[in-house]
Amino acid sequence: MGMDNPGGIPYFILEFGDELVYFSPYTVSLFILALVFTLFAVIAKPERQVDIVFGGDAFYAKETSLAELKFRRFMAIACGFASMGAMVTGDLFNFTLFISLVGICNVGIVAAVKNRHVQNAAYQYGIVALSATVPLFGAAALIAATTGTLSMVELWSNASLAVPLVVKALLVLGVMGEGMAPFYAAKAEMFRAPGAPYVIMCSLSSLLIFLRVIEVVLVI
Amino acid sequence: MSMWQEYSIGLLLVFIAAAIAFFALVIEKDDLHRLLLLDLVEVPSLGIIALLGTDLAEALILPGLVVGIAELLALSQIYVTKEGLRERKVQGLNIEVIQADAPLIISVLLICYGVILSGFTGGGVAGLGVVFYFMARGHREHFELLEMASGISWAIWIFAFFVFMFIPEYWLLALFMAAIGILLKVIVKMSLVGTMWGDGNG
Amino acid sequence: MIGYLLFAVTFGLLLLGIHRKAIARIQRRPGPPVWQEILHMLKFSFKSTWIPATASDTLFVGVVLVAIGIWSAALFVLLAGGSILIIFGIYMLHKIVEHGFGLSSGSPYGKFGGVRSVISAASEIPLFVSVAVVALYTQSLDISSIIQYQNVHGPLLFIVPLAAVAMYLVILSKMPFGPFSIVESKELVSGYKTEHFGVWRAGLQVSNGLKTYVLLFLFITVFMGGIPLWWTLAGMVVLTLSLSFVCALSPMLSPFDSVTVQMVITGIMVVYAAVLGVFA
Amino acid sequence: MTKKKDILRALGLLTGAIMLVGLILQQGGILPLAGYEAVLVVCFPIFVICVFLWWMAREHGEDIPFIGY
Repeated sequence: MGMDNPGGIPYFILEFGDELVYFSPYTVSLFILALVFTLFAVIAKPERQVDIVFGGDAFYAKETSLAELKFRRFMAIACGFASMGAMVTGDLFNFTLFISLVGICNVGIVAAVKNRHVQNAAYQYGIVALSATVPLFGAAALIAATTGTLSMVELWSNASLAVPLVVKALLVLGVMGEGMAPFYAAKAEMFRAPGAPYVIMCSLSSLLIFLRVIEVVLVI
Repeated sequence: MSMWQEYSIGLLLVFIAAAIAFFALVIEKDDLHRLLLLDLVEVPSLGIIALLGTDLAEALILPGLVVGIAELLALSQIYVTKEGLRERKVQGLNIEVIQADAPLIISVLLICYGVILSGFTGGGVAGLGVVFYFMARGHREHFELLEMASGISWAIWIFAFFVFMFIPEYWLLALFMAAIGILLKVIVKMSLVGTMWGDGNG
Repeated sequence: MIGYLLFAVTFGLLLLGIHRKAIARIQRRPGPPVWQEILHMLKFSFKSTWIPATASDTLFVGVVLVAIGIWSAALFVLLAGGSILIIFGIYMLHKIVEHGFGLSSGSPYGKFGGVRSVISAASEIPLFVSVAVVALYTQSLDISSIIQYQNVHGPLLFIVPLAAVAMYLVILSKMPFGPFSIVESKELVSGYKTEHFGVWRAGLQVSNGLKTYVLLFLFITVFMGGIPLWWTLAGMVVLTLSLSFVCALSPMLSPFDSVTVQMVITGIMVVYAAVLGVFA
Repeated sequence: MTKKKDILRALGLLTGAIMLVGLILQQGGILPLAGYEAVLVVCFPIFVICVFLWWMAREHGEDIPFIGY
């Protein structure tokens, strides 16, 4: 049993059996932002990153090849969809699945860049993201084991269901591992990869899932 | 109470396994070894889900497994690109026994048995048969055909679920459709494994 | 509402102008007139404008629209007494906007500004802690309930002063010329906004005005309660002047030091929240 | 170039009109306040940028060369 309506009163709850989706002012605003940035990724042409010699006049612009562009755009759109799903889902297991999808897509967006530093950063980040699935899925399974349900609405409306604090901490830890921009320094290296609308999806999705997990932890 | 105790013991074991795996990951410095160790890290997370011991757990393990494998594949791709291993030629399997006629008979038997079993398990068995067939006979590029079959069977499977949801009276039909759909889907996906040995060598 | 929106933009820019003027006077310079930031907005809007050849066109323009949009949404949520969590979310997303500004142009200066904006994300956690502490007392995240609580128990400023300090630091890290404003430091020309010139910069000014208005208004509302509008505006001016003193008298930290200091503050705040959580 | 400016002016006028209609509907009690605010959040940024782009200086024409102070 969590706090009353931390994200505002839900507008409506859409149920497909156990799978449920719910729209509160908070989740809707995050969803719309994910949507807007996904649209940017769909229609924007990539930037041509300019490298300069600091203190000098020499500069050159990097070009993004068409194949790379297509792949990264696909990954960025997938990442946008995954974060949109993570924003509005009302099912804890789906939430963790969407978050691990965001983790893979983040790696995919930067991994297409043929630059050794960027690839190394992406690889290290991928290792962190993959090992973060343990606390992430673990938390979802433990919630199911202690309360018998994975539905956030159920956990929120039924006062007798209490999720242990340790499990909440595990969930937050998992999300941090999957996509927490501020806590993973190598990601800054990833952000230097050229291709603006795609790279921005990395930081957007990690911030969005962080914002959502705060709400989830408060709700359950 | 005893169930709860068993669950706690299982949980403790899984967490010990996870801790060992994480410890190994921390002290290992070689990137390739870390990639291999990651699988060891992945398994406890499935273990925690499996400990639920209900139908729900079975339903949850599958997506968890898929996501885990996808991440692992993505990471190994990055590793290959990062280390510049792409130029290296992949050797095809060259096993004499497989090139004889015996695997053909085995594959026919397996496919028949798989079709009788139907569903996910049947798909696995029949798929194994098709793998044998491709390995024995070699293959020309039938990828488009396989992809199409896979797509259609997937559509049948999804359609069956819609029948379950909206017209539950026809559950028997939907059940058959789902069983056949998943059977074809798993066969096709597994047979792709049989065709994936190296480039250009049959 | 549209009138209020325009008022918020103008007043927010005026506050930024006061900020600049106060800093100048503290440093014994004449400084620009207080309405300089409003003039800036108008001046930039008349300038000839295009999209740089290296830029990612849609993102370059879209991020300006998003910047104005999210802060108008924040203003409306604040006025309607909605959930403070939404405003927190919008505040975090402003980071994405800064990142988008920096990355969309292709310019290395902008890019470095964007990357610095991402690594200084530690400055957001004190805000979350102060939100958590406030929620601990009022048992709700709705701004209207927080105002209700303060009508009964008196201003939260005197109940949880450290939470107010945390939020003050968060606002400080968003003020220009402050010790934590590494994203706009001069070695990066103008940081993330280097390449957004002309009309785009004018749009950015609009969103900056809104942002300043919303953040200061939020501080007054959460820690002083629902006082009349005139008093709130006066409080915002006083708050701006105090921020100007801090900004004028402290040097800008290096990126590494800035992040370290923010992390230390975050650590202290988390401990404070934990202590309050145990004993309250 | 003029064509682009016409589009921008039209877009600015359109979003301005939408906001005005929203205001009237809200005052008339037909549109709830939250709906009007949603309209504003979408239209206000577009309106601002379009108006700015519309009244901004010409892109062609001579610039005044810098001749020193």
